[in-house]
Amino acid sequence: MQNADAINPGSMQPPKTNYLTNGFTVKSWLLTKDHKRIAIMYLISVSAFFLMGGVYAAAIRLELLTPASDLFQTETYNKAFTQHGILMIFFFLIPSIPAILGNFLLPLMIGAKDLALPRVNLLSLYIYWVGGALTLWALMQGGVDTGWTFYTPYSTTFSNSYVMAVGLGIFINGFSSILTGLNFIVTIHTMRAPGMTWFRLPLFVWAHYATSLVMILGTPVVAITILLLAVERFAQVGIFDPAIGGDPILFQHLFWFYSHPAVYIMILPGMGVISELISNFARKKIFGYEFIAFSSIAIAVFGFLVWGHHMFVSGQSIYAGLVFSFLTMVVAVPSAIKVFNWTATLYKGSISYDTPMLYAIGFLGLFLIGGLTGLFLGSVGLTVHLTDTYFVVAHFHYVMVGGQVIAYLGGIHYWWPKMTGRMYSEFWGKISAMLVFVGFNLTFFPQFILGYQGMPRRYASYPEEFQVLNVFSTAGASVLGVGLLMPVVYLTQSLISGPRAADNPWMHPGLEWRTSSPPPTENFDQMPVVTWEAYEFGEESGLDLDEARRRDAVTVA
Amino acid sequence: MSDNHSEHAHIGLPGYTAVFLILVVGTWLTYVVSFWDLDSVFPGANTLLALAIAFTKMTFVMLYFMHVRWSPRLIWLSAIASFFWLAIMFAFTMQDYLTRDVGNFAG
Amino acid sequence: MTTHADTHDHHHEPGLQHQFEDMKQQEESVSIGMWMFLVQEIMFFGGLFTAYLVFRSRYPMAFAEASNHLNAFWGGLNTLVLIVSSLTMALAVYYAQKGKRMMQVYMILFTMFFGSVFLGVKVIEYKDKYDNGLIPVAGWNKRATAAEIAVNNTLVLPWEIRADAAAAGGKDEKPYINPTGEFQWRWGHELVKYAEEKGFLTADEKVHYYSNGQFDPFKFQERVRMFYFIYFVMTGLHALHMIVGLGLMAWLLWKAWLGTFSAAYFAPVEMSGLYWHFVDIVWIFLFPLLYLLGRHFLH
Amino acid sequence: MQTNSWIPLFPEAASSFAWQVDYLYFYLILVSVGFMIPIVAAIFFFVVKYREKEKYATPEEMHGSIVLETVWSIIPFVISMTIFLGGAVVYYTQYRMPDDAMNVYVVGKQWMWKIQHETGQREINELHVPVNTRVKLTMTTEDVLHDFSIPAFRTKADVVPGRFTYLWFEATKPGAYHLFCAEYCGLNHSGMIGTVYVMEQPDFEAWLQGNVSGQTPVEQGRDLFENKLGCASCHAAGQGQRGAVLEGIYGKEVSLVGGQKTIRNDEYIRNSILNPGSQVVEGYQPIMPSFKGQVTEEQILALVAYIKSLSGVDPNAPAMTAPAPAPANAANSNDQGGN
Ligand code: HEA
Ligand code: HEA
Ligand code: HEC
Ligand code: CUA
Ligand SMILES: [Cu+2]
Repeated sequence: MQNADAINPGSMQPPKTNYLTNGFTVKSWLLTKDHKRIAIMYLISVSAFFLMGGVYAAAIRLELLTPASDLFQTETYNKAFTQHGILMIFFFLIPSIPAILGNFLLPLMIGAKDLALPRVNLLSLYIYWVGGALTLWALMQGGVDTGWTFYTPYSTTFSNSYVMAVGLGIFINGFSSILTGLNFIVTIHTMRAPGMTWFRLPLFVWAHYATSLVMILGTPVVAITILLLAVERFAQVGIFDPAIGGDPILFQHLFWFYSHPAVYIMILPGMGVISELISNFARKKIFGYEFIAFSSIAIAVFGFLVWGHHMFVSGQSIYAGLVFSFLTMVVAVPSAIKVFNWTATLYKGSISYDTPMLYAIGFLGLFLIGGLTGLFLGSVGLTVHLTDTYFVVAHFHYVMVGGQVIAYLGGIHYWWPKMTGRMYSEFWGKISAMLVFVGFNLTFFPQFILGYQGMPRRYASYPEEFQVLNVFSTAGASVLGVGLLMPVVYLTQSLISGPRAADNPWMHPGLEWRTSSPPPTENFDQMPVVTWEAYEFGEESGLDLDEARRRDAVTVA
Repeated sequence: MSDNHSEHAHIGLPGYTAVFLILVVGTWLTYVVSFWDLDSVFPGANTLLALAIAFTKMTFVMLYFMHVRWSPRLIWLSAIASFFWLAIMFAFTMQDYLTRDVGNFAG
Repeated sequence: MTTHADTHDHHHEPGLQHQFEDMKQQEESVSIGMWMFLVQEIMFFGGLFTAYLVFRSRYPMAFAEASNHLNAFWGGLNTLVLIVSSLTMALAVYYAQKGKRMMQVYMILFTMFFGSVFLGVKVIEYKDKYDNGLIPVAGWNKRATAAEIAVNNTLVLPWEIRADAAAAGGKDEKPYINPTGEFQWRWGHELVKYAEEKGFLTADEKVHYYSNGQFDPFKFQERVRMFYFIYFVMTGLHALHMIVGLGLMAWLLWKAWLGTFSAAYFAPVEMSGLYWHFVDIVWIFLFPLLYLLGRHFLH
Repeated sequence: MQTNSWIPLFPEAASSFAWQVDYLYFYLILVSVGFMIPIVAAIFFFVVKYREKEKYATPEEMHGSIVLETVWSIIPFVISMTIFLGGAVVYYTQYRMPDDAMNVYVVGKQWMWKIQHETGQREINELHVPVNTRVKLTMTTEDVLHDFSIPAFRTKADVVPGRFTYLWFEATKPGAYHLFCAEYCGLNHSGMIGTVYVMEQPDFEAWLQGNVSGQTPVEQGRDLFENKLGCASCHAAGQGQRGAVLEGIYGKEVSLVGGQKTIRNDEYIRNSILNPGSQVVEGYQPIMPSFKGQVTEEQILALVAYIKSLSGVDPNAPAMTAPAPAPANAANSNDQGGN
């Protein structure tokens, strides 16, 4: 095994320091401006939040095993799903791919030494920590029970939980996301290596560009909304509370102005990852590159026009409901384009089934279901029946877990050798990918049926006829939980005893693979000059494929 | 930012002063017109005029004080885009409020 | 922008950070970064403007009434002050580019001076609201002492009405009586009457000002209080931005004094300038929206 | 309670426009399956057929095709427009209020539905309506957002404080259907449920006449307590119970907030229902709403009978009124007193 890198060109030189070995003190981590180290710190923090969100999910599923509200008090249940939603969305899913993979890979992919504003990058991590710490503190003090949507006037006047503290945590955390987006946009504009034109950028970069747009244009609005909510709670003036002249629907407008586009913050990076995975494991240039690139931008832009589809039954005007429904349909088309192009990329490829590819294929199926059920919800007349039922819960878990989380896992596996210099275990990787897939479907598919039957969401207890499907769902969640915890084990294990990874284990032409694994602090020994198009898997982009085959032969032997 | 450090295409002292004077006049104007009853011409006329003046003032500040006039397209784009997004937020929110009574839905 | 040479032997220019190849790339990055930040800021204030828009269009009379009790003189003065500071800021950039150290320092000093004047005026205004019981938070207004209550138990109206009353031969200013420190709005619903006479009081407004077919001062007060809430949040956030701006200026002043900036390196001045002008622009909108709209009704 | 439809796992459809919603749903399923099958089949086919034959092969490049892209942009767009139009039509029937409907007024409140008929009847967490009649609900709430949702009728609408929202339906099948609060409204959101009874016209008339059922007072009281008035939403035993424990209390002494003590007799229980704020039990929040105006005297009697039965008191035993300086075990006190 150890011979593998001996043959790989580029590793013949004496071992040099990489970003991981460049300083071992705590200070060298906490004060680093290296985007790769910041990404690793994000990886650890975000995983911790994921685990916490997962614990709340387990609590939710256990309570729902039986119709009565018997395991916890109703109040505890309400806090559980609220905190599950808040942690998962604001502290896990939004930063997941951008702050970890995006941070790590963006400069590498475009041939830069770092992000354009490294100090801002570190600042965003600190802001994330401060926001997270405040939120955790509030959760320990007693938590919050408003639902992650914070609808007024419950949140402003009636809830006796720690709304302000959690709100402040989210407010602060928002700026972390804004700064990340800002940094990405600047970096993509100014830091591309010579020859790296816009249309040679990996689609991962395009997806992050679109994501960053949403972060910059949307996040401040939710920040100010939550600020208003907190000030109203404090001063008891009615901006949102109708008892004193305010308007609860205004809150919903402002909240969803951000939070609908935010769901695209939660899927576009995943789509970027999937573009990379599909083309790599089919060893083919992605089909319709420009269309995928522009559809990302289109999603980001049109995503701002549809927020009212969360408010179809809220009492907004009928006319507005129709307009928002229409635009919701329009915004689904760019996603459709992506799905078709991914599928077409497989045509006449040379497809291998490594773990990341299993995730990518899983993503296609699950996102398809999630997206198509989004259309159900976008169709006004139908949503009147479906809204606020488990159908919605199933829809968004399909896109968020089946989409982004799966893409995130695929991405982590795919770039793991680059990030750590070690190979994970293919065997365990495949097992866990399949467990996740099966467990996920078993958890959330029954919820579509429950939803159409009318089971409302956010219910601690429910009528008995819904129990059977809920039992399925809880059973599925257990499988899913096992599937998700396995990577924690075998990935950690790979750090200690995993085989050393080659610089370019997949023989991919992208710039991130043209430096050592793990990369040195300044990423490249020499400023790369790009002369090839994106995703050229042949020899013309400088890949020595025969060498790689020999390398593998030795590894296998 | 200009393409070349050595020649900053700016309007110089007289230019800056001129812009300044425009802004002062704008402020004075917006104050004065606020006392005219334009709403009797058509409702909202006062607001419209006040916003038009504010917009003009802003344009001068952005173009000259903030050097947008000599900036690359990207800066123009981001300036315009941010107002476009504001417009989306205003328009789509108000479309709800202004059409609450349309049709026989309320009863 | 993608053509910078792939050499590593560039000499280190002052202020060039390691991740960049040359100054041009750095300046471009910083400038785009600053603009993206401003875009973010615009959306941040945008949320507030949306709230303002919704409520102003719903309660025009209450908002006009409330706005009439802001002091347009101070607001106008502050607009001018900010415009002057914007000019001096622009000139600070101008002189930085010219490499004139002392002029730069003066201009930054002027900018800081006018910025502080602005904040000073804001303090005067806030104090006036405090004295007159117009702060929309319970118990945050001036409380009358027992002695004051004993001497005089009439309300004193805010600035203009007070002046009008004095001109009309009324009594001198009286001490303001507000024993609880609550928000006070006992006066002035002339506008509602006026609007009703003229027939442009909307049905929606009636719902929100009237109880049982009668004008209800307490309901009306809540709508007025809402205006003041928005007023304080907006101007408060704006003032916060001014304070941050002043901090930035102080840092610039120090740098400029050390002679850091030259025709080749002045990005920090320019970037701080962008920020300062942005804050000015926000005020350009706040002034008419908060102080002026609806003024014609009462004058 | 819910009768099931002939399709397994499918909810009862019992309103005039429920079929429209169902058809729209089936149409969307059709569209979804229509996209799923070809796409998933294509993926499987490609993945198997073009599986890696040689490591690091370089398959022929394909850049894309404008024609294909256009086709697969336009087709989804057109289909999505049919979905939009279908939705719009259904929405129109759901949310356009009929002129000639029977009016019912609904007030949401943490955590119960208070309903009043035009003819004056009031009910809580229950709605009785005649079949094949258009019913229009005019709704508001006393506190936070709620949402009046009847899955079998395929309709719902948020109930917003400070204004009215409206809902209408025409029930087509007699039966009992779930009524849910579908907008999160705090602690007992999941307890804010009830039942919609669709009755044949004559039955409904009878109901309007206040047709008394053949229940005993205790049964009637239990029914009121558990279903009709929603007392159980706070007083049901177990975790999450926010109201006072009612089992075994009758005739015992109670300490009230403020320090007084009193004996729980019939008057006390009656007062607890009509005027709960006046005697708050120590250790509880004064959150119990007053039921004044919503319970008839007969109902109070039934409730008292039921609460007594919880303490093992024979409801027919003479009522206890005078606050007796009785020992704690005076549950079966013989103190006399008229009603
Ligand atoms: C990653 C997050 C994510 C993503 C990507 C999406 C994507 C979409 N969502 Fe989802 N959504 C959420 C997260 C997400 N959503 C969340 C969290 C909520 C609930 C919030 C809460 O209340 O707590 C929600 C709720 C929600 C609602 C409100 C439900 C309600 O509360 O009543 C609606 C309504 O329109 C909706 C619609 C859509 C649509 C149309 C898309 C589209 O973008 C999907 C587009 C994709 C496809 C369409 C599939 C691929 C296309 C084809 C295979 C071709 C065929 C296509 C056509 C015929 C057009 N979503
Ligand atoms: C990113 C978003 C995200 C994710 C990943 C999940 C994941 C899961 N969610 Fe949730 N969910 C939401 C977002 C998310 N959810 C939101 C926004 C709501 C709405 C809240 C509201 O109504 O306000 C919601 C609500 C919600 C409900 C509805 C509650 C209700 O309405 O009453 C349910 C019920 O089944 C549920 C279940 C689950 C389950 C079983 C998972 C499982 O997939 C979880 C599996 C995860 C684990 C078991 C943890 C594994 C952890 C690791 C692998 C990390 C380990 C790392 C280290 C140790 C370093 N979720
Ligand atoms: C919103 C919750 C709620 C509902 C609904 C409710 N209660 Fe209560 N109830 C309480 C609480 C809390 C207390 C204790 C505080 C008090 O005495 O007011 C209480 C106290 C009582 C008591 C006195 C108990 C004692 O220990 O002395 C009686 C009797 C009672 N309720 C009966 C009823 C009946 C009958 C109904 C239905 C018609 C009802 N409650 C509905 C919350 C509720
Ligand atoms: Cu009422 Cu939920
Ligand atoms: Cu949405």
